[in-house]
Amino acid sequence: MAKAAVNGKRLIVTPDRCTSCRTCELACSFRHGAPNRPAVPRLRTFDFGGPPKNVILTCFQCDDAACVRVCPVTALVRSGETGAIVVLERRCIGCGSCAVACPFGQIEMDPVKLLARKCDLCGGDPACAAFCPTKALEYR
Amino acid sequence: MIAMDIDGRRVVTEEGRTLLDAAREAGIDIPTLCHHEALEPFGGCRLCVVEAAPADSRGPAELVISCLAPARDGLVVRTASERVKEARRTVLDLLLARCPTSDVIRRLAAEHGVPRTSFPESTDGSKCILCMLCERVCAKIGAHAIGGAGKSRGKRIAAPFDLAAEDCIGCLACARICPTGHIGYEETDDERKIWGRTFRMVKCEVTGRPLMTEEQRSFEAKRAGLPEDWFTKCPESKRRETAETIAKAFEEVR
Amino acid sequence: MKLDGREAFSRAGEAARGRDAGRTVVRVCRGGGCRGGAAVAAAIESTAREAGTVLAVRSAGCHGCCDLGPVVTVPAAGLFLAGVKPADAPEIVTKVIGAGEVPDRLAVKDAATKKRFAREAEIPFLAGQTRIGLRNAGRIDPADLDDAIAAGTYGAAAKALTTMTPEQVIAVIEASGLRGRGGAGFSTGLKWRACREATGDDRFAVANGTVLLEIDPHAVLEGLLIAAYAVGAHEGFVFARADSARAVALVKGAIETATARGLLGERILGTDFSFTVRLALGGSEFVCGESTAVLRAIEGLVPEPRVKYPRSAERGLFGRPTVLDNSETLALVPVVVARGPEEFRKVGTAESPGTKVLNLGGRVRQGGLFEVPFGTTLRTLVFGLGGGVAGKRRFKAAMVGGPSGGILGEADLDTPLDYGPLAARGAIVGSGNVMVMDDHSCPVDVARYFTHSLAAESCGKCVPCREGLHHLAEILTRITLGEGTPADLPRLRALARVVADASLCGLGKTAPNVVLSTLDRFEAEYRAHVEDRKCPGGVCRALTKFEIDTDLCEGCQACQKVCPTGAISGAKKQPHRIDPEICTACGMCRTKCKFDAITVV
Amino acid sequence: MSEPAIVIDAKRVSDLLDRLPAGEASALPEALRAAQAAFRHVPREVAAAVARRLSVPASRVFGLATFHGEFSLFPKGEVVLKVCTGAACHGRGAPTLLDELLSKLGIASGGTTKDLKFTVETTNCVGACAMAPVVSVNGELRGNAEPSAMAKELLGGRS
Repeated sequence: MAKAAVNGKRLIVTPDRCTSCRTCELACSFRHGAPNRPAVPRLRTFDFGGPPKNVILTCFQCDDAACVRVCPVTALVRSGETGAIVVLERRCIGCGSCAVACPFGQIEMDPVKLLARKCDLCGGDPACAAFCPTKALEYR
Repeated sequence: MIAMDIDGRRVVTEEGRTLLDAAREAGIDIPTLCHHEALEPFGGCRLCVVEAAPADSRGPAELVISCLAPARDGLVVRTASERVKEARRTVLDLLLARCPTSDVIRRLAAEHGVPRTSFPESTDGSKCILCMLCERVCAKIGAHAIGGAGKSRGKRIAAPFDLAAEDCIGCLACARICPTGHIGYEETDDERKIWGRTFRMVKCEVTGRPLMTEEQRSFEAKRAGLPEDWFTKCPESKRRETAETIAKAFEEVR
Repeated sequence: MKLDGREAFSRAGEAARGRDAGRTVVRVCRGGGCRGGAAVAAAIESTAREAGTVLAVRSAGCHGCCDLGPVVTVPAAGLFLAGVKPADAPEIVTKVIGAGEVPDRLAVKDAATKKRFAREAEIPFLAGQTRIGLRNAGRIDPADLDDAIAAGTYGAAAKALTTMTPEQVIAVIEASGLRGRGGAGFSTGLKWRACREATGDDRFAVANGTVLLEIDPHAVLEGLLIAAYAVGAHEGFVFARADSARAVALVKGAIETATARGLLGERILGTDFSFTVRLALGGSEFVCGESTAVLRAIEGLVPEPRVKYPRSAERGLFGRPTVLDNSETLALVPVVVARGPEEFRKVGTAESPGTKVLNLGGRVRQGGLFEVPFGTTLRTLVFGLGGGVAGKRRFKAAMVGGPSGGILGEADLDTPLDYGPLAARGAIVGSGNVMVMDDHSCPVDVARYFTHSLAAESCGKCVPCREGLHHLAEILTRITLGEGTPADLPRLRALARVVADASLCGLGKTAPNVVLSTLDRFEAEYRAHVEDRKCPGGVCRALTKFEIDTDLCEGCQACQKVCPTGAISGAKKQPHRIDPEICTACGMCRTKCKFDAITVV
Repeated sequence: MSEPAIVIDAKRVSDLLDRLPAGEASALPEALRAAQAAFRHVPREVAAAVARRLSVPASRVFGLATFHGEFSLFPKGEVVLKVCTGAACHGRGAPTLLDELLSKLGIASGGTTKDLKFTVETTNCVGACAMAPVVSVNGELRGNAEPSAMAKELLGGRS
């Protein structure tokens, strides 16, 4: 798991509490979406038969991340503040290598911008955790 | 810390930043065509010109390209003076004459007050503005498959000896970075054609969706120090697989 | 044998100076323009042998006046013979060397006064120069290191390396006010200082520019060595055009011989300083002379200029701090070091001390290389040294600064040839080329010709130069073909201004000079082209009609003989006539008419 | 009749390559110059071998070979005639001379005859205006003659 960030906070997932209501996905889309374009969420819930069986999947912000290693233009960098690996959109060339390299499927290519897209912990205020009604996602 | 006056506003930035960086950080828009943050600055399109002069200078300001000119303390920068606008208009007028069929250039020119070119239009249908982003991104990736050939107006982007580009890995970075859509390619689920080459696609083992070319896989695996079989599935399949693994693990714990 | 110290060096100088003791030295020019020099030298040698005269026949580099070649000099007597043929050998051996008499035909005819001079010190166009950079032009064999050493070359380097610190050398160069002769005239001392102070483990010193390499390669190498010592470079390059075979061979030989004698290479002159020089070759394209392009070419890359952030002095060749100096600047460096900055400042202007080598050509009586103090006027150059406009024609304009220079007119004749005053008039010092045009020339056509050439020379990197020059050339071509409109003139000016303002490198920034300067000075002629469909100069064929002024025509038929289309008729001693239906306005007749009878209507 | 070709024999290629410093990208111009001198053009296979020897991408080799006028991708003639198109030569029959050369050889400007004997090109002012019209014959300047007589002389017995 990721190194401790400057802000000392982590996104903590407690799947037992997840009802798969998908509020987190909605909040994520909303936070990252452009006007008139509902963004696809960067985290996903999986309903395996209701609580406590559900799973919430988001980027693990790996230490020695395959996406970072494979990027030819160092467009994926770790934020000192949050510890999240973020996409520098102006630097990304859209080659898609990171999306294929991530073993957990946490990077996708934005079909409109043709750039990589992943969880960036909303810069230190993750919308998913803020809106999770059951505290299955917490940022503290 | 460096403090400058950009268009009458005080803009503070750090040592090592360019005028373009500083202006953009301050929300001042400067148009560019050949600039890309992932690549070494080039300075060819001249669209990002600005006027710059030290505050204490009495001589005329210099017309510099903001993508390369370093930010300096006390610099007075004008990003939209008549001289700057005239230079930009002329550059776009010239590019419009070169690439009259490019929507991107047409739109950009119109935005800068050049609805049509004042020069005879080129009739070759090319949309290449010779920004060299393709050559530079290809080099940055490390393939060096394509590059500039010839000089002057005869300069063009080409594969070596105008044959199939042997060093190409079919990654499409050139086509994607091209601002005008000049670089063409064809693609099906099974193969991709670009620069005279036909590449076989690696497909997701689960969904069968195309992931990348075989050559790109070998190339990227080597660079990242990962085994080739690391690149076998599409993100969606990997997510599903990961979720199932986690669910199973929790099941076992319980 | 390696010279291992200052003493060994001065002994070598004495030995070199003394090697011809008791013999008369005759020098035969073997410069690029002096074809036939070898045969002349051989003839003089064999004639002397037969006559029992003891001679040392040595080669000389270019004197800078190739139209007078082959040139033979007798330095001890100060004699300078022009247009020498092998058949002149007996007379040269017996009369010239034996008795000090020079036959009239071998003396130099002064272009302006028609008087003949055989003493070098009296020949006006040579005596009127201040040859500092060209101090050894024609006086040494550029392929002979001993000649160079005898003339004092490497003496300043020996002084610098053994008695001065690098800081002191830079201080001297700064104090001299020496400016780079290659283009923009940037301060050489400031550049060296920036390079010395730049961070980096090692640095490079590079010489660029061909002319001095053919005339005095060791002077350039000595300057380069001093530059390297000053900035702390241990590796260097001399960059020459691959197609100038003579310069390439001379530099190659000069580097080898100087290295073998311990004047370059490891532990130079027995000091701790080492500097290895290599030859690098480049293309003949115009852009290959741009400073950043030179460095890229040495790296084996396409010579596209780069934007000068950072400057080459900070990060240049192979990413290391680099000083790049023109060979003419470098040839002056030893003079500054040897004689001191005050002495150097005695010549030239306060802003631009010293001299500049100019290459005068075109419609002038005496062309060639002229080294004059900065501040010398264009009038002095053209009408003084150059002897005025060739033939009976009148001065119309001069293109100053080479292909990307500006066109100056009659009103500018008193312009001092210097960076500031020339820039103020839209011209440049540039390559130092000055091309004179007479009243049978067309400024519009000249602008078209050079813009067209420079458009083809653009590297293609930046939009204003690549696309802008092309369209400038297109507009100018249309005007010279008679298809221009009055609206073309403001368009030309506006486009030329942006190309000059927004281009990346010096080529694009200066290429529009010819357009802007002709528009400024010869707007009336542009107007005649686009409004009256006439070319007042009688050059643009589509706009020219020639007529023979029957009052002036003497009926000599000279024009008839050269007319390629047979358009001229008329019996001998009778006024001739041009058939406008057949005439293609090529202008050949006008070049032959001695009576100025062929006029433009 | 089969067209003559310049033989690219392995020995000459390997000699050329052996003289190059392995892995030194800065030797590329020198390598191309050697290839042009040896084969009167830069043959594709030689360029590829040079690229490998110097560890330079083929795209860079192609870029340099097409930038400089001194390199050609197609074989040039044994004799390369460059007709000066400077102002002085233009006035003294250079266009006529060029036309005569091209029509006698049946090629376009910049072209080479099929037997690889002649290449005819134009060049900017060579600075020998006194002897206009000027033609550079494999680098040596000739001039001072009537255009048609000159064309005849330059092409020897060929008509």
